[in-house]
Amino acid sequence: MTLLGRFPALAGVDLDISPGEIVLLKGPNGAGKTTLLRLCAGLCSLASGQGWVLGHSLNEERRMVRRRVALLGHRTGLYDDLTVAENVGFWARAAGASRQDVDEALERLSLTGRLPDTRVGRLSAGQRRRASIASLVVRRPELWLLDEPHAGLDQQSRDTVDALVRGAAAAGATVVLASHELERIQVLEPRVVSVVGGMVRTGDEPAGPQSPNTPSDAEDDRRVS
Amino acid sequence: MTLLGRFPALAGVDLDISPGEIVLLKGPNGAGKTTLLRLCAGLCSLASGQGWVLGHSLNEERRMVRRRVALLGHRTGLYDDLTVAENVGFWARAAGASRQDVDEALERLSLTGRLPDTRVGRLSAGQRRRASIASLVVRRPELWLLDEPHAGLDQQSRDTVDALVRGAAAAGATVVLASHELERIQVLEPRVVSVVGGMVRTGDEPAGPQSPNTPSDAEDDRRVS
Amino acid sequence: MFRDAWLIAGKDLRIEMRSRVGLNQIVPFAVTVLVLFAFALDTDQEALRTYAPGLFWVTVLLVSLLAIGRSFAVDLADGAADRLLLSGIDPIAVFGGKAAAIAIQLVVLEVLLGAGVVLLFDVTVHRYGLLVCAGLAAAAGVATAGTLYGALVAGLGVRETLLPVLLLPVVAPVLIGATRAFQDAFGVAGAEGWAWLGLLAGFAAIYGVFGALSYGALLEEA
Amino acid sequence: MFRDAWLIAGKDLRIEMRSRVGLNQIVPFAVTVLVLFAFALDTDQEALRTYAPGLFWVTVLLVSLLAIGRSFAVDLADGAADRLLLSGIDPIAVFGGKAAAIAIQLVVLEVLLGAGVVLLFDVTVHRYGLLVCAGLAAAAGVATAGTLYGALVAGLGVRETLLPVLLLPVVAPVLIGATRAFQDAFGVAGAEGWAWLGLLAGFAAIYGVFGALSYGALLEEA
Amino acid sequence: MSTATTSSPANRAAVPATTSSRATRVLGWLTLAGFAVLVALAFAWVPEDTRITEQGDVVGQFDAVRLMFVHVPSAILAYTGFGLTFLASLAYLRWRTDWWDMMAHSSAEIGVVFGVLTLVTGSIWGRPTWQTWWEWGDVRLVTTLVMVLVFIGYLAVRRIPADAAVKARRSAVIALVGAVNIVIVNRSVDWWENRTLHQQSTLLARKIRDETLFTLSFSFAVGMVLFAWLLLHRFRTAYLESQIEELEVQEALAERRAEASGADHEGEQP
Ligand code: HEM
Ligand SMILES: Nc1ncnc2c1ncn2[C@@H]1O[C@H](COP(=O)(O)OP(=O)(O)OP(=O)(O)O)[C@@H](O)[C@H]1O
Ligand SMILES: Nc1ncnc2c1ncn2[C@@H]1O[C@H](COP(=O)(O)OP(=O)(O)OP(=O)(O)O)[C@@H](O)[C@H]1O
Ligand SMILES: [Mg+2]
Ligand SMILES: [Mg+2]
Repeated sequence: MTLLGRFPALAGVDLDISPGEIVLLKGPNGAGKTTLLRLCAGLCSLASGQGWVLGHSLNEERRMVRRRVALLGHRTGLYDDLTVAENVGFWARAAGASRQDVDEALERLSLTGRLPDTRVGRLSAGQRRRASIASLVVRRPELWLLDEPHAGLDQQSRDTVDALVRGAAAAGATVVLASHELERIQVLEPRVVSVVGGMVRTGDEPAGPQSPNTPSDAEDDRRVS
Repeated sequence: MTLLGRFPALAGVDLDISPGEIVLLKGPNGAGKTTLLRLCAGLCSLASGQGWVLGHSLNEERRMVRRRVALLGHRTGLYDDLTVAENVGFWARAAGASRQDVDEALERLSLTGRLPDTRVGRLSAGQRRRASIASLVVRRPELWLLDEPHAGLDQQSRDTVDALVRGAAAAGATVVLASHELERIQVLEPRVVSVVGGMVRTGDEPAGPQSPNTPSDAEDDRRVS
Repeated sequence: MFRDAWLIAGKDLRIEMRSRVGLNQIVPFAVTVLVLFAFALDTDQEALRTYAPGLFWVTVLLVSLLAIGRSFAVDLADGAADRLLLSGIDPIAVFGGKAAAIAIQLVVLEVLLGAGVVLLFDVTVHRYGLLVCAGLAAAAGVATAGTLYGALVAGLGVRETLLPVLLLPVVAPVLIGATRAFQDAFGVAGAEGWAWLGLLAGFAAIYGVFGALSYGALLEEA
Repeated sequence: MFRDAWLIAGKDLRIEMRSRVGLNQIVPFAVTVLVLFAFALDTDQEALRTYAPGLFWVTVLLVSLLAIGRSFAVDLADGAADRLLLSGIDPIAVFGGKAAAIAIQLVVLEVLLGAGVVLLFDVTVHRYGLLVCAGLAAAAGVATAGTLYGALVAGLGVRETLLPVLLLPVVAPVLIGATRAFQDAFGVAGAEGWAWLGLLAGFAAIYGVFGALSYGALLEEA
Repeated sequence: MSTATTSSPANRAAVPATTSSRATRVLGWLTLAGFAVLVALAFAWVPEDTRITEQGDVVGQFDAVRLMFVHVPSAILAYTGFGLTFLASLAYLRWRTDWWDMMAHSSAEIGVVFGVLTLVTGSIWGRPTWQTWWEWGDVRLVTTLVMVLVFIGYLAVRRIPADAAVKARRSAVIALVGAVNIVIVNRSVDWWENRTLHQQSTLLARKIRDETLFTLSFSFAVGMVLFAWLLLHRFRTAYLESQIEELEVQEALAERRAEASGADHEGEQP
């Protein structure tokens, strides 16, 4: 359970995810998807209960968690005044990746032509988001946390993202994504998890009659891969 | 042709839209959709050529155009430190709308419960976008310019937006929207216009063999409703 | 139009109040700057008293830079500036509203900082009328010129140094006039306070009119 | 770790250079502030010369507030601060990098502003060594303390005023020490310049160590 | 120069590769010759400034007075530059043509150069005559400094990378405000008579020797020729810069169109 400015964004979460899985978080606006993803990245703290991500406790070892995940949030994490190549290069060097990784990532998200030398502040919304994804790709994380990864991307980039997710899962990484574009996500055949009002319901019983397993606060704990 | 920092965002546009139409701008990232919408709103200037929106020249009467359109951009136009109700109320009063219009708009975008009194800075991404739409609804514009109106919205709000677009078109207003969620938009049965590389191709010949009508600078002019 | 100006001013002031800058930060900030000056001037009580008016106004000017910068930053933060353009509100009303909000903030600051100066620098006020009038006129002048220049640099993607560079030379007359008027009011130098007040009022009037007239041309973006 | 610190410093400096603040703006800014002080002190040549060191350092402190604020603002603007947390870079390196970038900017400012003071306030330099050392040590002290406090207030959603309120009292010793050292170097007062230099160096060292150690705890957000 | 306003493709062939032309070469030589004559006049013809007081002491500025022939025309040229900027900015706001914008920019730059020269020569002159490089109590000095600062700020705005039209409009407004300083600087010595060491208007009062007056007038003439020469070059540089920009835009436009047709051939996904 996470408290954001006195508002309990998550009220009860009980979720277990295994490596190589693709998990879709779905739910209405304000349900707590973004908060859940940030929690898994070690950017929020648990007010009560316990959680483990990649074998590390979310209560005590957040720093270990952080360096092994990649989070694509609503915000892009880029510097407006630096060019695309400089931005991706900066995050690559911060993660210890090579220059070649940078070129590959740029290529992969079709940030080519004059785009690498364009300042991020001058990109279109979708190009900017692609640059953000490129700066994550260089990290080669074990857990991908993607918050609406398709938002604003054109058809070709959507396919790229899908390929990326599939590739990551095939390579053994875990992918948790939040999205409202359910039709689109279906092609990834994810396990669907509903988040509503800060409560998580695992998708084992898909859209069927609800089981009354609203987990109590005391029990809520979560484990990812 | 619009120049953004020496970059010709639009290279040649020749487009005619009549009142009550719903027009979809589609095209890859960086094609110039956002720029085209901002141009129609009177927020960018034409480097060459001519354009008319709602009977006003884009070259000379931008101020007249501006007050008759509503633009939903990538950015929400809201003040983080004010509550949802205060934000919508401010834009409503700026547009001369009544307090009742505000309540109606909030209701319509299901910004109810504790949301109206929440500061915009604390909203989730989708809630924030809904608040932005609510602050436009109060304007009752003659021309709607919607840049990816569905992005980040949950299923229910998507339907609300669709209803809004249909209602506006039925009432005689024109709606021009840019979107990458083509499947979603189809239900609105829009006229499809492709934007690629800053050039507009009207959808009269859908995906068929191209007509070689790359308009020259001298000719490019556009007329909306 | 007055309604619109008031709408804008109310919005700006409300945002300022929400961000809790008000009393619990501006006051300590201003006092801190005064204390710094005291250190810088080597805590020479006599010098402090003599230079109190000048230091007071330098501080007000420096704080006004922050207020002006913020006033435009909130509009630019998430595209509200574009919406203001689209709202059809007369640019003159926008100018008036923003200037009024800044002026009100400056007056509040002046009152608090003035109290600080009187207490810390041990000055005595001889002419209250002059003091009040000069304070109001100077606030109006700085606010009008500041709004004009704030709009000039808004959204240019340049940093906080450009506003000072452009604005400070322009408001130098206000600094001089207000300092002289205060010297007279504090009785530390026999300046012709009321004459300098005239300068302040004239400055505010000229920038008010010029700003209101040219604001439309300025805002007519791109 | 030095590599990482340098990476951060390089990024911050590059962003600063991109925004074209550099010579175009810092020089006129520095001159403008000096002019302002000259007006505030009633254009009394003798007073200006005497107080030149203090005014110089007040200006440097005020500009450092801008530089510190910006250093954190660019990270917060679009979520880069979160990414820095997730990058796994040692917090000590982040601290060192940010402090180094700020210190470099301050040194550039000091050189330019110093030239302005020498020319416009007509002071003469007696001890160059002391001047240079004091300038460097003070820049280091302000940069380390500033980075620590900048991180403290970053993202609290409060405005530009909180940083001054917290930081200025803390760096008051730097102001005093640097002023005294400069007074000695300029020969305007017989202060024991080298002793004060010791204070400056000690301050920088303490805040450097304390900042580096506590930065991790500070950053471990939420 | 009027052809510089149009930037249609047809004219591009006529773009000169250099900023010099017959006119500027003539002006350039005139300036040089004039300057040579000025130096000769100033040092050989104009006597050094000495007066013998009643006590028999020799006072005056001696050779330093010759600085006048640089200092005073510099100040006048700075006024000219800023004044021209003011007029061009007004014209820009009225007609919105690039020509006026470039004119405003060019003349402001030249004005700043001469403004700084005024300050520098004034300080150098002040050292022997007033025993100080700078005097804060002197309104003429301080107002001159403020005027130059305002226009340095103006140039800082012009140097920002931003939309050309936005920048042009904003700097025009700054120039309108800034030009007020010309009047203030010029009138300052009269408005605040008791707050200045600086000379009042000596020229019109005819308090100086004929040789000096003639040489000073001559220096104005040389200065004006120099100003015209600089302005022509600077304006043409601005024009060429705008042409380069235009070419870049055309290139980007072509690229953009290629992008459009390229995407067509590949065929878009539904
Ligand atoms: C930094 C110091 C100085 C500055 C900024 C300065 C500035 C100026 C300016 C702006 C003008 C043009 C005034 C006008 O016609 O409107 C001027 C004219 C003049 N200056 Fe200076 N000046 C300085 C120092 C001096 C000194 C040291 C002297 C000689 C003792 C001097 C002698 C003159 C004279 C003779 C004129 C012509 C006066 C007239 O007829 O208007 N100036 N100066
Ligand atoms: N900084 C904050 N302070 C207080 N409450 C917050 C804050 N951020 C989010 N919230 C609240 O937490 C709840 C969950 O927000 P979250 O962003 O996780 O939703 P979400 O599921 O991602 O929604 P969306 O689909 O709109 O992105 C919302 O009700 C929101 O109002
Ligand atoms: N401020 C700017 N300065 C310079 N170029 C810009 C600026 N803003 C956008 N551009 C460029 O203009 C082009 C069109 O951008 P625009 O935002 O209109 O694209 P878009 O079709 O809306 O793309 P998306 O689907 O990603 O939103 C892009 O190539 C972009 O790089
Ligand atoms: Mg979310
Ligand atoms: Mg777009």
